[in-house]
Amino acid sequence: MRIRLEDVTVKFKDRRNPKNEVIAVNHVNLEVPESKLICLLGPSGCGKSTALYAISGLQELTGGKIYFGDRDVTKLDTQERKIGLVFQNYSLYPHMTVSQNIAFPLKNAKWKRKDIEDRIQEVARIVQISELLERKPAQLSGGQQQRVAIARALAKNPEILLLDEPLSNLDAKLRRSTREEIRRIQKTTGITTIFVTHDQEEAMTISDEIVIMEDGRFVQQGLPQEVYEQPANLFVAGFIGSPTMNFFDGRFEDGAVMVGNYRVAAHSGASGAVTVGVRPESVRLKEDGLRVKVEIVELLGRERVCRLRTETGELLTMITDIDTLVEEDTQISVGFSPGKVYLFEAESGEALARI
Amino acid sequence: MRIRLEDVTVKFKDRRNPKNEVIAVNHVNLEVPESKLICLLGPSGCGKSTALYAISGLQELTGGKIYFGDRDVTKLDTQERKIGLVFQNYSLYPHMTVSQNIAFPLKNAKWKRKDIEDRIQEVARIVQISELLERKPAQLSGGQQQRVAIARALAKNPEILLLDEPLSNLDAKLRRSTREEIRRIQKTTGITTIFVTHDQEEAMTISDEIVIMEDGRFVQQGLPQEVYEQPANLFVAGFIGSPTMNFFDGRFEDGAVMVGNYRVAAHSGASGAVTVGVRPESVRLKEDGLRVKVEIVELLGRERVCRLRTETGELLTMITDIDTLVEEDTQISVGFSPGKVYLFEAESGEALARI
Amino acid sequence: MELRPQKVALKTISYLILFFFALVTLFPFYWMIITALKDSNSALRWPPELWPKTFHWENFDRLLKAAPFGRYFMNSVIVVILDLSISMIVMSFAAFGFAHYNFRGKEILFMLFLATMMIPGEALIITNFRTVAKLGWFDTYHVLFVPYIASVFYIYLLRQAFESVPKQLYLAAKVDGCSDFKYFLKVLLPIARPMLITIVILKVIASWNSFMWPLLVTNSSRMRVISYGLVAFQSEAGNDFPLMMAASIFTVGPMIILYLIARKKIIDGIAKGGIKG
Amino acid sequence: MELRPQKVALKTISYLILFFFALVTLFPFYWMIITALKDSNSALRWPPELWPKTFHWENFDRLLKAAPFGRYFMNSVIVVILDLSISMIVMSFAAFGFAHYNFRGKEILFMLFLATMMIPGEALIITNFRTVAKLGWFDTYHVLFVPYIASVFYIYLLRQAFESVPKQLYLAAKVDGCSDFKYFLKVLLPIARPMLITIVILKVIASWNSFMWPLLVTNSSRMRVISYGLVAFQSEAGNDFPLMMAASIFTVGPMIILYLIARKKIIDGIAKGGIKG
Repeated sequence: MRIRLEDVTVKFKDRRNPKNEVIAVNHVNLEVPESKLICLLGPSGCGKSTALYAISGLQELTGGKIYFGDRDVTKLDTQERKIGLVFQNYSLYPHMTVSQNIAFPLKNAKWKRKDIEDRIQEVARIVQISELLERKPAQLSGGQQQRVAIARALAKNPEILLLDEPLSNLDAKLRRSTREEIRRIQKTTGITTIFVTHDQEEAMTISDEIVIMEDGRFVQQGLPQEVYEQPANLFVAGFIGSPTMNFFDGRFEDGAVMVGNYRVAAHSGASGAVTVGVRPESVRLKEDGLRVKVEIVELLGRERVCRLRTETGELLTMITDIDTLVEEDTQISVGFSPGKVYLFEAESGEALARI
Repeated sequence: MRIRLEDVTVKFKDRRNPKNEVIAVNHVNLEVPESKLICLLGPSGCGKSTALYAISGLQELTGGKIYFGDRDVTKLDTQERKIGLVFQNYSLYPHMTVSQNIAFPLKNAKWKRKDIEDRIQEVARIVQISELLERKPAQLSGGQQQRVAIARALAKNPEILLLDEPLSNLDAKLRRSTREEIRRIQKTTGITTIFVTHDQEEAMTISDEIVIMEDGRFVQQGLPQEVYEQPANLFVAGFIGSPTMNFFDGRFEDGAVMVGNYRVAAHSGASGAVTVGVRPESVRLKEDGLRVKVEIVELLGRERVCRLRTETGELLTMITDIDTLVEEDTQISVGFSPGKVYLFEAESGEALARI
Repeated sequence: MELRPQKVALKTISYLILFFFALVTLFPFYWMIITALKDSNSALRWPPELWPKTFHWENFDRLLKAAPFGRYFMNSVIVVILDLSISMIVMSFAAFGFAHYNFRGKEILFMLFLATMMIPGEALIITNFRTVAKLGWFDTYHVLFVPYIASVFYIYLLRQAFESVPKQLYLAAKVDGCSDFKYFLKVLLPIARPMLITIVILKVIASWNSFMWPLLVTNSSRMRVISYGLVAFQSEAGNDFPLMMAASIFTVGPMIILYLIARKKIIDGIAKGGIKG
Repeated sequence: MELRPQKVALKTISYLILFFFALVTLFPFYWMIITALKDSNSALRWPPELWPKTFHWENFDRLLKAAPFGRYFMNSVIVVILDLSISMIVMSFAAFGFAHYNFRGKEILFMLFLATMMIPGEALIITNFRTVAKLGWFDTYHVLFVPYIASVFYIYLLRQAFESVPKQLYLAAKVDGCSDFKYFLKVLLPIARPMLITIVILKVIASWNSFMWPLLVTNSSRMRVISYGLVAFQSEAGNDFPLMMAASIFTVGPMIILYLIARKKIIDGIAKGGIKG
């Protein structure tokens, strides 16, 4: 099922000052192709969960329209939208067993008992919890609860699956395996899925496309690697990638981009200030480059993460191979890999060019 | 202050079956040089926190001796050991302000009011919380509470600082910056520090030396990179590094190590079974190597993480440069980088050689 | 974790207080039981016997012949059952209303309700008495519990229990196609079960033990409940302490049995789900 | 988050029950106040006036001339203060002992204590009465509160509150060079403050409103506390309802004032730190 958002807006009253309005979702448009998994990615408070709730029907719109396929669902109640929703804290019914949890939406939809039993077995097999059906949620680990929540969301054969930060309560190891699991389930079932997260690595690995939100607006939509390599603005560039991109106050001078006394590359931009961004892996040892002091070197097995400080006091991060010798408390000179330097308009933060 | 553990053992009664004894710390020896930061690293339940509590004096020993410098502190009470201890959940007094929290150990030690006030200002400056002194712990973020806990531990001028998983309640971004902060404070003050963690990346980046614990025993002690490159056994090899090392059932055949039909390298070992380990970054595309199917490719900006499956059904992980083209659902052939393949005794798991 | 031996002073103080506490709490209880089994003379003896030489079980026979305790007992059972079933329904709905819906002045109304907790029962008994007198409700079963159907404190506890259920569970129920009423019945009440059990037990105890109100609004011995029956009997039995104590055990017994049966539930309820909300 | 309009049936039921509840809870209270300001004749009139034509404030003057309510009042204040200060100390230590130390049979002892909650106060009053009679404690202040110093339920709540303080805080206090007693005083009690405040208030209410016990153990009108004074006065005043209601207000008043002063603390205490442990 395709999903289309047209000029969707959600406003709240400010709780402290009821006269003020908070615009949680600000005139956004979105097209989600059939059977794809899309991530809504953004920092906390950017409105991504509100947007998801708006799609689910739990949140009324202030303006705009939502279509599932060709059907306008804007005025429909949640239960009429044929969606499955997985909440951040899973929201399992604590007094019911796993199978009762999965059966609950089916009973409400007045399925026959036989059909319910068959369906429980079926979804339990998909999410691999067949041996847990008689347990209570409190007897399950976080990852297992997670699967049960997905099973319950899938039970009613929803046309659309919505997931609200489903991995944020899991530890690092489990997060990794569960995200592969969700990817597998989504591919198996082919349900159009929207996944909300604030974790850029999660978004990068799980999604067909990423939509990046900032302050209620959709800033950029694209393939994960596209968003990484061609960020639309300073916010996206800083948000995607870990360790984060290094930024410098640069300037155009004599047909080149300069950072301090370091001539980054030739570029015929308008003269004046520019923000120069370069990812840690694109910082390389180079003679006649930017002179920096090595403050901290972290050896991480296969790579070195170096914290460097420029002569003007700016901090930057460099990632090198483990075999590249960089030692703490030494002076080195670094340059930026050609073709991997990003220029942003100093004021608006809009991306200008990659040089 | 140097720390020395001699044959330290801690036993508990099993709560369910009081006749059984649980050996939490099993005859361990340790030498911590002056002014160094040592990590006790191990999975949960391995006894690392018990070992820390034993050093702090909160946990009585069943056997062995503990020396601070040349002083035998085995029989001393906690408050006589001149230690500072930071708990996993910070354990700030919720009804006291930050400055009252820091003052509490000083008041108990009957410091003069003037001295207490000066000391509060001093440690607040070290951990950079000077502007938070009048707040209650509930008004602080996790990272700030963390700093207050460190300030309180430092207030009494301890000779030794003990930290029990101090970063585990922080989110990923904060964990990174706080661990640099702890490193800085430890270097500034020069206090001998023991840091307990279950996170191998944390241990790798923060410590001068790592001690790896398994089931109450110290398995290996060494520099972080040393532990990564020369793991003493299968457990250490699998525990250190992310994604984890790939393991295969291999065998010695015709003066070479074989994994399936792939001839890894020449090696004149005793014939028979051997466990072959290779890190994801040492798996490389290679003709005539191990034939595998590419199941999942995750693009993570600067690198590709590929999940591969061998013809015998084993799963392995490969990390390549982002520019190396590996596509999902294709057949490829991979080899292992020479000099980066680890051999372990199949039964005991002891490291044999690196080839 | 085992701790190093601590200074014993504080421990000793604690133990002494616990001992004193055990004495004042448990001794009267013990005294009641053994006195019920003494004969009238030895019960009055000073210093008292801490363990009677012979056990006079026939005291209970004498008691049942002296007063219709069977009837009193059944009256109490009927009142408790009526009280419980009606008040639990009323209070659950009231708590649900407060927990789940927003309306103008909700918190002020709730504060007013809570304020009535400050009023001594005796002060209210008089106005209630006048009301039921006007209604001509004397010597009925319903007069014994209707004024006490809605207890502010229990509604407060129930509201707390309902509000401690995460709002997201309500949203999940909406997604699962569940109506408000079904949510109340199938999700909220089962989750609040530990608290409901605790309240049921406290209500049973209060209802069983209520005394002042039955004293005022029942005249005929036919309508006496057991607590009133006990006190009335005490004024009639005069100095026959063993019989008085036997009557006390008759009154206390069911509550002790209730405790023994529901012990684990009470403790669990209060400890886990109950008081902790 | 705003929710879509829900079916109104359940909401209507809730509102009706709330309305009924408001009526049975708040009406007697309102009735007490207006009756206290009516003259004797209009108070008896049927149907009753919901709002008196004239307010007879002189009823309070008449009341103070008719009985020594000032003396009753002071007696109650003294008993409440003595009761409170001694019992809070005793109960804190008892709860600390249970929460903090392990000794053989601890849980069994605690269960026994909890079992005594099942016994109706009336049954215990008799044995307590005999005990204090033997001790010759009649007509004293201490007889009025000593038997009620240790309340099982409050010790239980305090124990819960103490046990909800993380064990690591105790270890932190040890590292900070703090003795057990100092830990109790400087860490445990301040953290349990919301619960302590809640218990103090409940204790004040119970102590102020206690009636049966004072009735039994005080004879002279000199030692009467206010609740007993109220009831005694009612049997003397006969049919002078306005005067009876004025006396009721005299008794209820301090509790209402306490509520108004401590309102926020009570609510906060019960809601955040108190009942929630």
